Amino acid sequence: MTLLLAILALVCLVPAVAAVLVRNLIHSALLFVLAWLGLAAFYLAVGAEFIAFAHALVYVGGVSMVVLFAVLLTRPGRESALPAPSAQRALGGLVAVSLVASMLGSSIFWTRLPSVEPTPPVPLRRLGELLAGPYLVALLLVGLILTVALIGGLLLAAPRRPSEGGDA
Amino acid sequence: MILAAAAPASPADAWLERAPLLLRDALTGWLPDALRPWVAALLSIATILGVFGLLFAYMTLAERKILGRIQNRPGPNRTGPFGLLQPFADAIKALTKEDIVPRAADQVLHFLAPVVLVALSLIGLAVIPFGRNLVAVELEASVLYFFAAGAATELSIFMAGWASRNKYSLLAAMRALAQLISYEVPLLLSMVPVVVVAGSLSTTGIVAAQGGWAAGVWPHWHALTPWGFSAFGVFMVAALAESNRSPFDLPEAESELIAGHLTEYSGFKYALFFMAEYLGMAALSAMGVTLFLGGWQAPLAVLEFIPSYVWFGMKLLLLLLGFIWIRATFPRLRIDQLTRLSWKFLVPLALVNLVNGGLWAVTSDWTGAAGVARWVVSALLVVVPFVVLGRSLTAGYGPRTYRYASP
Amino acid sequence: MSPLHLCLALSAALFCTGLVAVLVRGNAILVLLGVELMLNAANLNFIAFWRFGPGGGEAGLVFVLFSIAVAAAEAAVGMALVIAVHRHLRTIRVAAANRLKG
Amino acid sequence: MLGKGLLQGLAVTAKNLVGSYHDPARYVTQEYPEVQPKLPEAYRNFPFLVSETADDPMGTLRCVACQICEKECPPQCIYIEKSKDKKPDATGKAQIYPAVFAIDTAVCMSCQICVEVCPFDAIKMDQEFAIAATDRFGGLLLNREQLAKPNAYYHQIHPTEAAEVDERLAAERRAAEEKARLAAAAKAAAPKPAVPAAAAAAAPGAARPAPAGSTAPAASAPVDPVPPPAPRPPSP
Repeated sequence: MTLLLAILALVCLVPAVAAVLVRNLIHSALLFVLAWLGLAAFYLAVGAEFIAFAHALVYVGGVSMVVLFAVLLTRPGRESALPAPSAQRALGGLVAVSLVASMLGSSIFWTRLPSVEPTPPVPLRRLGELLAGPYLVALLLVGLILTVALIGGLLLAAPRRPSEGGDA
Repeated sequence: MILAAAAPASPADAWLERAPLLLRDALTGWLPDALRPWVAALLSIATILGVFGLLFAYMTLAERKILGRIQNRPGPNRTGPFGLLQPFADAIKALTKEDIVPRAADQVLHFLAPVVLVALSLIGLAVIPFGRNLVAVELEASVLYFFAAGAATELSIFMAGWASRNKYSLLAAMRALAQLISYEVPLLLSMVPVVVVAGSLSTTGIVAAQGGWAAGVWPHWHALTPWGFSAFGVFMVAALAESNRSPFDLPEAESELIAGHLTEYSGFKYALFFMAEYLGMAALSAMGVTLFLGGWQAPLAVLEFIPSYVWFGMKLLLLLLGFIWIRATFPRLRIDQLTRLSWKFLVPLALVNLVNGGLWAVTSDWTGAAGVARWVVSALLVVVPFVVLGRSLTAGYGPRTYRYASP
Repeated sequence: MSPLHLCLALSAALFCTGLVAVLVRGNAILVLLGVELMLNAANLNFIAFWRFGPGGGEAGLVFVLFSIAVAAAEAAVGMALVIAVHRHLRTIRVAAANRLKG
Repeated sequence: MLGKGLLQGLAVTAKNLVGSYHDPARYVTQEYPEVQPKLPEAYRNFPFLVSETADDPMGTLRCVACQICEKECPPQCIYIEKSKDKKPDATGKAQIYPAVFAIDTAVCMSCQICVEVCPFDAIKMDQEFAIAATDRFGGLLLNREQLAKPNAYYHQIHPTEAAEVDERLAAERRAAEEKARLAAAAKAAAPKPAVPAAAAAAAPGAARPAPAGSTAPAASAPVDPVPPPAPRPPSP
């Protein structure tokens, strides 16, 4: 179990790190997709089946498409090879990140976590009952947020004069 | 896989019905217990690969034959009797052709794109119940798995288009993305009412929910209810678009983009793309059969003696024939027509249908006059939005008048 | 190393990777992707504590679903913003977008 | 309503699919190498040389190597070498014949000008279109032997035109015969009785109508090459 999880963690982490390091924006986006797929596999291995598929569907099927579209629409030819970040900025960023990393790492490894038996996977029906029962208001709110986001995204990305630009 | 434990007289116990399982047990029976599930899994993978590989080979032939007949030609008839060896001749030709990679191309992505595409087209087939107890992987959320696997296919088309470093390929890549974003939505929305009514996200559960007949002749298939018929229509149109088939084959529009994302591909990689197109088509059709046409259920109670996998295959072939028929008939859409059809017609229709399916699920215990009212309301909820949305979609598109050419 | 530790370590690593993308790379799209990665790391924590934690973590699963939905909305709006900024400034470098006035 | 036109379109293709299996009007494709196309009579392709008989094509070529076609040919694809000697033609009259007659079909543009200008009806347009060759230069350069085809073949491919040609040749022959007889009569009236050999030889043949389609009578229906008043080209 732990070995499988470790392998999947590597499958997830290596593309993520590579995605942040490569210069080509398209490569970066595709590596992010790979990292998301790895994460979905990790969820699957952990036993969160429904969440794994939902994650893959939303990220690989939806977010990645939007990202790639945005990359293409913002002139990949000129922008894909970005100039290296300034040394000062990189240094500042790295210091901040290493600070966060050390905090997180120390808190994880020095905390004595209770070792209990893994919780059995939640049946799908139970998840549905939770969503439609105690969390119904939250579900409706999320639906509202998604609708607002859809309309807002359309308005933001639409041409200045929608009457002339046609549907965006 | 669960072996059927039904009454002895039930068709599930017929010898032919259980033949695949018996064959599997015979092949794996002598193995130690630890190895048996692995070998069985490998066997089912090999079976799926073999059957769908052969299906792909003969789909290409059938497509060429039928297109030929529709265009008053005989189609391929030189290689073997009735051209039956044509797929193998094509395969040999594709394998022996030179593999050309443009110098400026992104070598890794250019190679990965067809491989990833074929792999993604295949993994969706794992959750399709091809017959009673014939499903490779039993998952609780297998429908979601199928669409998650299918969502990534356009990604490899994008990879192919972008990695070729060719402007036509890049345009194809953008078109593929626009098409995917547009048609993924109605595809998923059309499948939601099925999940609501069947009360299950697993393919086997959905097929089981469609078992049985009203009066022995009217099967409880989802496509035979008003909301299901509408959802089936939306699903198949979106499936056409998702599998890049005509009339939605904009990413490879040969009259505008040479071959779109396929422009810089040759030889075996091209063959892989070709294979992925047919596999994707077969997978989506298989999903359509599972969700709407009762999966492996027989259409009439008296026909149950025919094995379930035969029924599944017949329904699958029927849908694939429909794909070919549509390809032979309709001209390609423009990109703006494509997106308008999705956002202004299919998505609202699917949304109304969602309500319709919900009502159907809530009113499932209505019988008698109330049952008739249920059917009428459901039918009205399909017909009225169809007419209204169709009006608005085609408003201003009367029959074309030719100013100078008409007499 | 227990599975819970592994999950938490992976989550922390993903969070830091996302942070690097946000802080070091100046590209707006990469910044957004980094934020997505950080959200994913948070989701992973929820799942890890549901599965390997002391129980009663079903709420975490539901929360992950909401988080995924909100992340999708965030990506859509973010990319729309990036496109709008690019249309306006002809660049997607975050540093270039330093004025509120158009 | 939306979808009506789509269904109509589907019905059209379905009808064609089913109809192609039983309705010959819907299934019009011919499978070419096995089923040769029925070419329209007026179809023309590259030129060929008309000979009177099939057994001795070289001996009965109508061509007298006058080289008009060679000069008129716009792309200059015809090459002719006159013979040094004279050989008797089908009628037995001694004529110059083409020692070399070659047409480069790679250059020929099928304009039919050679046919128009030929005073002897010796060159006509063929219908043979499958002349592809693996050899780029020699294969498409047709020589005398390849070009010569009997009159019967001409009748076969262009029946109407060939009948006209035969009729015209027969009429010319009759006119020449008449002229010769008048000349003979005049000469007979004159003190010197001398009958031209050619006119005497042509007399029995011209009495019969020109047969069409059979090679053997065609051989015995000799052509009297009394030339119309076309100028003989000066030898180069």
